[in-house]
Amino acid sequence: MIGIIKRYILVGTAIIAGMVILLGYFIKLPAIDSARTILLNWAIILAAVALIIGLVNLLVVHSRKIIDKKSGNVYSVILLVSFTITLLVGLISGPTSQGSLWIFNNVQVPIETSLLGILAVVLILGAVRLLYRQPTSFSLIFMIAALVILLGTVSVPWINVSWLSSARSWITRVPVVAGARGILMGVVLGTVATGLRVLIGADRPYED
Amino acid sequence: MSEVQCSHCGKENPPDLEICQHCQSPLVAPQQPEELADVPPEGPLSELTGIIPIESAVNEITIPKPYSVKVRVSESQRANVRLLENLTKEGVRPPSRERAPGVTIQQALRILTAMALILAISWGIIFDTPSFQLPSADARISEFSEHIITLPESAPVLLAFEYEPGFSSELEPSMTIILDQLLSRGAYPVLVSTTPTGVVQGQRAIGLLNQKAGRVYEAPSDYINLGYIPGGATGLNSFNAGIRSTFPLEANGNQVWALPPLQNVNSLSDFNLVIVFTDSTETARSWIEQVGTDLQDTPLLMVASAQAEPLINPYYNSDPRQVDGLIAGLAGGAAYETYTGGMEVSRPLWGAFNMSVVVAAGLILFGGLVSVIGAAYKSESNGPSGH
Amino acid sequence: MDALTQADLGLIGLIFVLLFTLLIIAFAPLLREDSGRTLPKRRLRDISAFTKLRGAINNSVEAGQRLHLTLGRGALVGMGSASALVGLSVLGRVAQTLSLGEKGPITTSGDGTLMILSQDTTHNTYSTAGVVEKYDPSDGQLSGLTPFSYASGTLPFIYDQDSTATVMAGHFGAEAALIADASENAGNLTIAGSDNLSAQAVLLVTANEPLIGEELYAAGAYTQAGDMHTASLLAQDVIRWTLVGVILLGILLKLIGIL
Amino acid sequence: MNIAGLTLPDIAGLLVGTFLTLCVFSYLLGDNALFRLATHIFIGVASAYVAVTAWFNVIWPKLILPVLNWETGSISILNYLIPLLLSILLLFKLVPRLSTLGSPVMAYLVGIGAATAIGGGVMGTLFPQVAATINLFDSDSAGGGIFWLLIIESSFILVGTLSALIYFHFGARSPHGGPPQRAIWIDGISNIGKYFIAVTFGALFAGVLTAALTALVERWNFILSFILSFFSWLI
Repeated sequence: MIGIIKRYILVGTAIIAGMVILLGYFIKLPAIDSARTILLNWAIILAAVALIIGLVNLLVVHSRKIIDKKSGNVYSVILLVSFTITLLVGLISGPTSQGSLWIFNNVQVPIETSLLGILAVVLILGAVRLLYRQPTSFSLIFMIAALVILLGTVSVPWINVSWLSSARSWITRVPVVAGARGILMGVVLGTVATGLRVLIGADRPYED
Repeated sequence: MSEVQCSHCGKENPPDLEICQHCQSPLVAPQQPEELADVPPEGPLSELTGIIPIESAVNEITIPKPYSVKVRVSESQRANVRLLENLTKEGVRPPSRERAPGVTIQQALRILTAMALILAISWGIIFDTPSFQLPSADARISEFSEHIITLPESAPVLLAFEYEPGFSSELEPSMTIILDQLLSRGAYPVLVSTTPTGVVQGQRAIGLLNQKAGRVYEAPSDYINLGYIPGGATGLNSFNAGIRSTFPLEANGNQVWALPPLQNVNSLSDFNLVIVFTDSTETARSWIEQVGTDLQDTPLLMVASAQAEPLINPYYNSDPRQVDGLIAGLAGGAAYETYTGGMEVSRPLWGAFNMSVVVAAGLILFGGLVSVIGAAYKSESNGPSGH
Repeated sequence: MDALTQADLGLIGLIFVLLFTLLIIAFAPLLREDSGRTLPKRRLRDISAFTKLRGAINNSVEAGQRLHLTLGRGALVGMGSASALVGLSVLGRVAQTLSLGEKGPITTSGDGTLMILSQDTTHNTYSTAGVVEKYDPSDGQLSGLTPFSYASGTLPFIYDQDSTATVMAGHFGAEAALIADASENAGNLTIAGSDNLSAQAVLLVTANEPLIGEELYAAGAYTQAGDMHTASLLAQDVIRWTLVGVILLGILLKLIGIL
Repeated sequence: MNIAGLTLPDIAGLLVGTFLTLCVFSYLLGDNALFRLATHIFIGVASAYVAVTAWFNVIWPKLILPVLNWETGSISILNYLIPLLLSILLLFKLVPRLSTLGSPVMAYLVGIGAATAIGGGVMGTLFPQVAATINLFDSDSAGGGIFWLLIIESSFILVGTLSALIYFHFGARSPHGGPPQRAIWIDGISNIGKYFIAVTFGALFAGVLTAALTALVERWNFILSFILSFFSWLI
């Protein structure tokens, strides 16, 4: 019996909250708009609280790794130390202080830019591997389009390939717009179907 | 007590046995799953059948209960049973994946590709020859600059920093020139972000400009950093609905709306210009869908990463334009630098960038040809996931 | 099309959503085998990524090796919420099947709300299957809060855990290539889908089995998550062709000069 | 880059930045300790930074500050008390035995997320894309260029858009129990759409690769100029 009541509460909450927000997209009524603003503000605050819960999970998992002396726990120590230092600097002197800027400029930006940089090697090898594993017409056209867009961005030394940049601008203006529109419309159909399954109570990921 | 008939082989067995003495199959009557009462579909939509199907499919699957063994078993048979149990308890564990010693082909190709790119970039940086022609400005860039040049004195301009730190190298060259144009004209930038790190990205951009321009722009006299709008598209929606309620205080806790340049700003359309720096199509779409529709005459400009350009272009090409000017990637930055005659920011990297793109394209072309030839020998191919 | 005011568009949007909902609810009962009114034997076209996913799940049950499911960083109050919900329904199905085997799936994500929901989904599936003692909260972890820290935080789960397959289902950006590449290096089967088109483009070259376009959203139907999932795919098809008709009709009216 | 004129924090920053960049680049040789060191520092710093931003912009101003200013009458139930109560319920998710108390809040967030996805998708993407496809044949906008050329280009875009949309058609039949098969004409249209999709993904792939190459160029330029200026400073 308790199980059924609990389900009623959960499904009812999800459906009612969802309906108010959804109606606000289609019908502009002051009552709906103000209810919608309040519900959205609550959601923003709760999302920030959920972020803190996620952080606690991250810290608990890595602390347990250290306590249980699991393999690789030295990295967990490094993570907790760098987390604590950045948190203290940020909370004490503010998110845009000199200390926070120093950590951001000399730790986060270099590492993240380098991670994006090694993606270049990963993507070049991935492209070559795709042609080896699936040398189909799809892959060939995919690769030709990618090469034209790439080479159309820059000027190739010693060879006059100015036609490449006009080919690039035509490709980005016509077939890419056509393909992207078709794909995006399809993605929206999938998005709406997924959302509707939640709002009619068929999908209930919030049950525990 | 009557004999028990084995359901498997049909022969009779003494009542106290649980295992058939003839074919060793269990004699205990298999537990009948309770009649799955036609569980009335619950939930507010209970009249409509088939709405909540998940449990009936899930309940059929249960772990079978282990059967107890009370049979007169000799010592040797008991030893055999223990042996069999030990064997099955470990389960069939496939040999764990031992990494093949030495460098695999994949690793070798990775190192070679990286070295080719590093050499090309080093050549471009050190020698800077052959000299690569800087890209010319197209309509997207000239219109972008036009919107900035025509700004009135101390015009409030909203700048949204919506990119991850990894894409700083792509967007900061054009951003530095744009900030220089705005501040030297006396415009008043207002910095916001829906990305957590966007707050400090804005601060970093001002710091870079101060280094390059050789003078120090300060808050709140020259610009203001409002801070972070949480909640992604939802947060942007409520920011658009009420910018003053969203930010009663700026990032470091000071009063905002009393400042002279912002006294007349009550909604986003009161800004003279909105510029979004982004690396993601979703964020660009959020600003276009949640904010763009209410900007009225205020132009919406975008400085995007090359990865977002293909999907932002349609919004620039749409009629009426939903994006009024677009600078994309380092190439866009270099073209903007050339067009405005701004400070040299993209120029030093342009040669190396050109070399890296040409070498990358060459590697894909060469590797692709070798792959196609190699695959021809392998002579069996299909599209990815059957495409 | 520009003649329509915002109110008109709102009304059309409401009708569109109601029509979509009615189609889903109407199709669902027709798909149940015992309903006697089953539509002519409806099947779905083959998508090899989902075929390989079923194989990877069964292999994980038999071989006792783990399956790593990473749900991306789609925030529920942001644009990536729908793909996050899809990732959770895939997790529900994987956890349900693996509840019969030795070890459940390892789940990583890049958003606080998503991490909580992944733990709830696994716990709910285990308790429904009667094996709640198998539930371990540390099987659902947050690996990082920004795109690239989430991706680099997910790599140790691929290299260190004894998993045979990496399933990526949710909202990813270009950082998805780092995860798919690590899975390739570790010799795992990589099944990957995202709602972001740039991520789909890089997954095309780095994942063994990429899902493109809206295929990710069909995951529930292709993993037998229930008739409602299959019904919503059929409803999507009906709406798809309706859109085609509306576009062609609109163009015809425009060429004639009415619109 | 001229090292001589730099302050101590700047020099320390240069050394740290160069070291961490080389640690990440070592991943090209394979997963190793240096790479894990750099990534775990990065996860700690990035997570802390997100926490600081959430604290200063959401939790402190919207949850804690109002309760501290507890003068009667200045506390709005709707804007502060209810979100505070819901936040406390959500925090129970950290305690396994009481975790179920937080489920209604999760249901609330899931409902809002689903509605945002539907509303944003329909009003923000689907309708504008349908309108843009129809407006391709708008006689006013076609006046500028050569009329017939624009009509051909618009038709080309229309064919690409519709065939890419039809490509994803899911329904199929299985004649005499064989493998599921779509109608021949649907497969025919899908084959056209497949090539438009291939070109679109090719352009997107090139965009991501260009962004990655820019990052690689900037990082290597940073390291090379640090090494060159370090040696010129030594000599």
